[in-house]
Amino acid sequence: MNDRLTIAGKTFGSRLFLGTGKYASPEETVGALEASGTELVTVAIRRLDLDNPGTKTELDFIDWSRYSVLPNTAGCRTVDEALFTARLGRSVTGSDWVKLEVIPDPKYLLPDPIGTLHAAERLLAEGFVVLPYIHADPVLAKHLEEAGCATVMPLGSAIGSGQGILTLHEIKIIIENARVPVVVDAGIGAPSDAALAMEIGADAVLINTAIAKATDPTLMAGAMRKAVEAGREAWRAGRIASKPYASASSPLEGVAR
Amino acid sequence: MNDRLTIAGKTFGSRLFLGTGKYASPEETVGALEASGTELVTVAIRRLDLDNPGTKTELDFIDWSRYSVLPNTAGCRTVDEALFTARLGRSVTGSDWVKLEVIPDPKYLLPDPIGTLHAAERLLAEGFVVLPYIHADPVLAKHLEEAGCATVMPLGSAIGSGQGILTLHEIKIIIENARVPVVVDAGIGAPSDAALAMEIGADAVLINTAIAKATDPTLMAGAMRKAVEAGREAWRAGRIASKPYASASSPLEGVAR
Amino acid sequence: MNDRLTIAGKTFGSRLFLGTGKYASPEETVGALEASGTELVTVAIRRLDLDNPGTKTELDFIDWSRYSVLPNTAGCRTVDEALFTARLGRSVTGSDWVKLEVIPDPKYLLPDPIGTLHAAERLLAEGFVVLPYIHADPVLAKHLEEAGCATVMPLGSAIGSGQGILTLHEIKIIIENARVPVVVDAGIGAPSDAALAMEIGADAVLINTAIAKATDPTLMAGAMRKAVEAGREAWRAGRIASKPYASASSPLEGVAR
Amino acid sequence: MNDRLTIAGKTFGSRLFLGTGKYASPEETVGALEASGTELVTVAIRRLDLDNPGTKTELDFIDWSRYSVLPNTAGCRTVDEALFTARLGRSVTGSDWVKLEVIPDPKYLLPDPIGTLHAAERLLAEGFVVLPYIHADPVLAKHLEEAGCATVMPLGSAIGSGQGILTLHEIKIIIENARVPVVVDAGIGAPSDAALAMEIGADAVLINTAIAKATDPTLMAGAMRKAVEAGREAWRAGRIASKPYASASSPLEGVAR
Amino acid sequence: MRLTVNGKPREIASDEPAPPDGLALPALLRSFDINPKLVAVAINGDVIAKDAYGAAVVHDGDDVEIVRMVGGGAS
Amino acid sequence: MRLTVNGKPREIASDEPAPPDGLALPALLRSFDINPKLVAVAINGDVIAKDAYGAAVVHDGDDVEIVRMVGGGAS
Amino acid sequence: MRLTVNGKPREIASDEPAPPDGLALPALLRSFDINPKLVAVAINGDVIAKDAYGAAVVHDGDDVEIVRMVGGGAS
Amino acid sequence: MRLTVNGKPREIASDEPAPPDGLALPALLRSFDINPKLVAVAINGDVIAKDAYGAAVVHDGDDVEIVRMVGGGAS
Repeated sequence: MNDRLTIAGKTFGSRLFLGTGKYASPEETVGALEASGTELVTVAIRRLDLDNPGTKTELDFIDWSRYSVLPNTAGCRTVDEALFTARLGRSVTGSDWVKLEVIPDPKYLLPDPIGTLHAAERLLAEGFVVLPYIHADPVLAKHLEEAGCATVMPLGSAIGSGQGILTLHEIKIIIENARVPVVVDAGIGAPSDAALAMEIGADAVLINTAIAKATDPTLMAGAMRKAVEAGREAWRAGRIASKPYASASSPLEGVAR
Repeated sequence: MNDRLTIAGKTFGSRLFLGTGKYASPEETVGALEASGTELVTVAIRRLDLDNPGTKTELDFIDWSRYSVLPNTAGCRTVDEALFTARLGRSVTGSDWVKLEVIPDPKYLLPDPIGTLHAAERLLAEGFVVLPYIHADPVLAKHLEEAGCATVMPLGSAIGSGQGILTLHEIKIIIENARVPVVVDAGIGAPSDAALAMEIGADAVLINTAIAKATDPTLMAGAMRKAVEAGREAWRAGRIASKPYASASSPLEGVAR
Repeated sequence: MNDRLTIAGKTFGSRLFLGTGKYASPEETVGALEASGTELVTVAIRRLDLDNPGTKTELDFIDWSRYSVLPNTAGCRTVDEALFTARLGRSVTGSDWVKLEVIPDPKYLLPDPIGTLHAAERLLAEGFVVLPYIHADPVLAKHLEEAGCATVMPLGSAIGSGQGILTLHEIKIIIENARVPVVVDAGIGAPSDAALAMEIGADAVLINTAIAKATDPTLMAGAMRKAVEAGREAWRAGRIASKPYASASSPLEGVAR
Repeated sequence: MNDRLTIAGKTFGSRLFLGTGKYASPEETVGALEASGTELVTVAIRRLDLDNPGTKTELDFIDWSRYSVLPNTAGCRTVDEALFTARLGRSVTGSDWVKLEVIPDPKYLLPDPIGTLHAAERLLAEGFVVLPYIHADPVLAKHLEEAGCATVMPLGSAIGSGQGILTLHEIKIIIENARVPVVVDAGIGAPSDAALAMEIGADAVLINTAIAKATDPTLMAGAMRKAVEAGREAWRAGRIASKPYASASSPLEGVAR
Repeated sequence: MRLTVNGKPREIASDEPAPPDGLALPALLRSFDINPKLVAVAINGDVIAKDAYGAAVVHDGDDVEIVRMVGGGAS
Repeated sequence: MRLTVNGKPREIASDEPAPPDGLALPALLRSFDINPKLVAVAINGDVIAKDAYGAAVVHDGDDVEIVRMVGGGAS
Repeated sequence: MRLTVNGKPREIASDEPAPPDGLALPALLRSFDINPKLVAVAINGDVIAKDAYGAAVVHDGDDVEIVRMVGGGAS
Repeated sequence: MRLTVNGKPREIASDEPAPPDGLALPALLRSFDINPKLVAVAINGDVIAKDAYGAAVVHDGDDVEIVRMVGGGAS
């Protein structure tokens, strides 16, 4: 059946987006991307090592004909850094999509709501398709939607922490109010987290550390793929309500005595 | 690859067991069983309606060549009722396996630890393969394992409540100590619950209400199948640890400024 | 011993702040204020009923010599409304303190991070002592602190919802980083919630609905007072760490056998 | 007002029971007992050191005219050990009350439901007043109540773990069904845990490690006292329900614009 | 012949030849039009093995249980 | 004199001597029987300081807000 | 006299007059300098009531337990 | 020619014919043996469009950034 996701006019069959950081080898990167079934892959932008300009990275082993690239502004602490990196990313990737991150705090890597909105407004004016990474703040999400962002990407918990969806309640509110796709980004540690995000109605999830740092990234990538599909199907299938008491699943009458 | 589950010498490719209660129609029952990929299906034993002895039930539409049957003692409030129903179940199904339930309480349907152990000891002496449904009590689980039960089946939360794995902490301890397969039974409401049970090392899960009462049982059955596989694969793939702080998934150095 | 709280040069012996809304009678309002031991009470600013300008409200029964008044901008949806109400509040109360709320959303009553910061900057320039009500966003909290706010007041959960401290993790981060007092505002439903907020190091809590709408507001006010004191004392007393396993509190040796 | 607790005909003004293990000094023991306001104190029974029979312990510094003593069977792994220790405890303390523990597992210190019931039946027949320490299993609790136990003492989490009330859901069911006092024993780590136990209707709590191992045991004992009182008062005062959405505590009308 | 079947008293009329002091179980099942393969039977609390149906006899006043499988997962 | 007070149009009748082109704020408050101590007043969006009431004048067409404290904790 | 006391074998020497075939419990306690009020005693698994100490006698080979209260909350 | 490239001062030596007052960007990239397709370039903070490389010139003292894609998911 057809249950595809459309962002800024581009349609995706997979609702699992992948990051490319922290993999131990190009083989693990390529294996995980393939096993995940992802169609959208985010990359960072960094200075070239001028002394070894030809050095290959894991990205050089990826068959880019199979994936859309999503340059991000990871590492940018200020609006100006994010704007500059976004423009460089557009030039090097040829894509005008950007995963916008403005993150002043080094310990918890939490995004700056004020700076993110300012940067988003600037980049939208320059014709970018902006996917902002944000704290799970429903009012901020609405501001960014109204500014013209293509999605909102609220965090489940701190980047790379694997704590899961600590912001479940707020993300439910964001989903309830959003008119753009909601992508849960950061914090997912296990398939159950990814499934939960999809069950409450998220449109997609973005995962990096939970796959890249698993003991077996390729196997975990496949597990995450199944979990995202399971969560989405459960959302469509209509889960049962949670009740504080029991409900027998066998007839109460007719026991032999 | 080969990751099969063996209980009392019988091997299963699927780690999802299904109940057959509460379905709206035989078609939904059959559709859900097929979509789930299950190989073990539990049934209740009830008095025949002597005035309509030929009436067909959903069970008459199931292709039993595809599934192993697991008679249960659902509805039994005492040891004697459970023993009697177990013996009748063995006679009608031809299987000496039994999902043992001794449940005095009608509101929360919580099992009786004392009665369950007594009944298990009696049935084991009669040659039954006993799979007891229990509260998530690690010491009780050890008693039943030492008595010779083939598995232990701790509850995640009240039967049919869909509250998920409220007993996560105790089930982890049961899994840590068990030398027989641990099957999480009761309480699973969504694929994220099923995945979580498998991620912490459960050997299988048993689901009834969450599938039977979903708006689309067949779609939910497929979702549960994927979730159980995802959770199992994640357990094998080695999930990342949960940390209270962040961990960047992009290089910290080399941002253009 | 001396463990007083100082905000903008004013010192408080009680770390429990009270709201004055939703009480069933002036008697309940006065009884709760007295039982709570509070020293800071927030009030809303509303248009006078010109047809009944002399009508008394519960506030007219309060002995204001015993409490500092904290006018708030509750009900303001925009920056301009909040600025106007703050100025009116200063005029009518004679206090230049203001509990700043900019809340566009009527269903979840979640504050606007952008509007709140803008309004705070304006009011600070006008000489107000600003106590902003915010989502539990650590980066936003830091912006407001750097702007010169006297405190930050992150929400535990939605106003009046009684869901407790759903934002525990974020509030811990805010407390870790804050150089101004952190007051947990909104969501506290029971004394255990208030105690928890104080145990993690909050400087104070603000409570309204949980007391005003309790069956016995005066009794609940006394309970909240004890809980806030208990939580604060526990924070000072150094609670034990939480461990995933047991630790005997009796000697392991010497049992008679 | 009068809100006293009666167990087996003995009435208590304080609903906080204390253990006496793990204190760093007799001074801390005595200080904590006094600050806690407790009236019931549990002690372990151990072999006398025959080479130093006169050695004083912290217990020798306690003014026993102020507290009722509750000998326990801590350290007993089997029914026979528990029976023997209970009888010795009755002889040395002169009290026929016993906190019954039958705990085979050394790592999680979880009680044996089967052995505890058997031992309780034997001790009741010998005229003991039995307060059994149990897993939070509502059916087991009912068995012990029906056998004639004076209370049931379900665990919140593993002894000394300070994880709080992980068994909240089961304890609520025990309280709903119990006709004897329910005392939450083990797992309480902070005042918020103690308050929560009382808010859901527990009759008392027993605390040892959380006070004894706090940095300042006397201060923590006072905090626990306030928390238990706060939780009890909140239960009597009727807390507000928890709602998934907000509820304004200020008038919606009349904002100046 | 009066029996208690599945908890209710019943008067069993069978025109088949019956042992002087009882009724063969297969005849009892036929009288209800029951397929023996689909049920289990207990007489006075004792479950009758499938291969013993032929020899089993019910007598006046016996308590008989006849059960089948039904959909059910847990209590 | 026509004013908008607290969002509603009102015709103000005052028998007090008034400046030719307006009405003194204290007179306006008296006309409503309002205790000045218990309220705050804004004229055309500007909040009037308490010590400036005596000099404040409202003119035909002005937008006046008169507010008081009420019970309230949060939105 | 050889006893097992608190799990360990001990040779008890007492200069007090003792019944020909044993030693009075009070004498045993005195030999250890134990205050009877502060302990409980079991002989061969039977707990001796406080008011029976005077009549209690230990014999060669007996298993004696002598316990006291110590600080402890739970296992 | 002295440039600041990726934050570090560098002396650029190129034997290619250069405009009197600068060096063509393609020549600069060649001097580093860089494949223009794989990088993005900014001169004094302005990102140079790929189709403008041919016309772009760097002058003494310019601040040049040359970046590439690397693996990364989030900060």
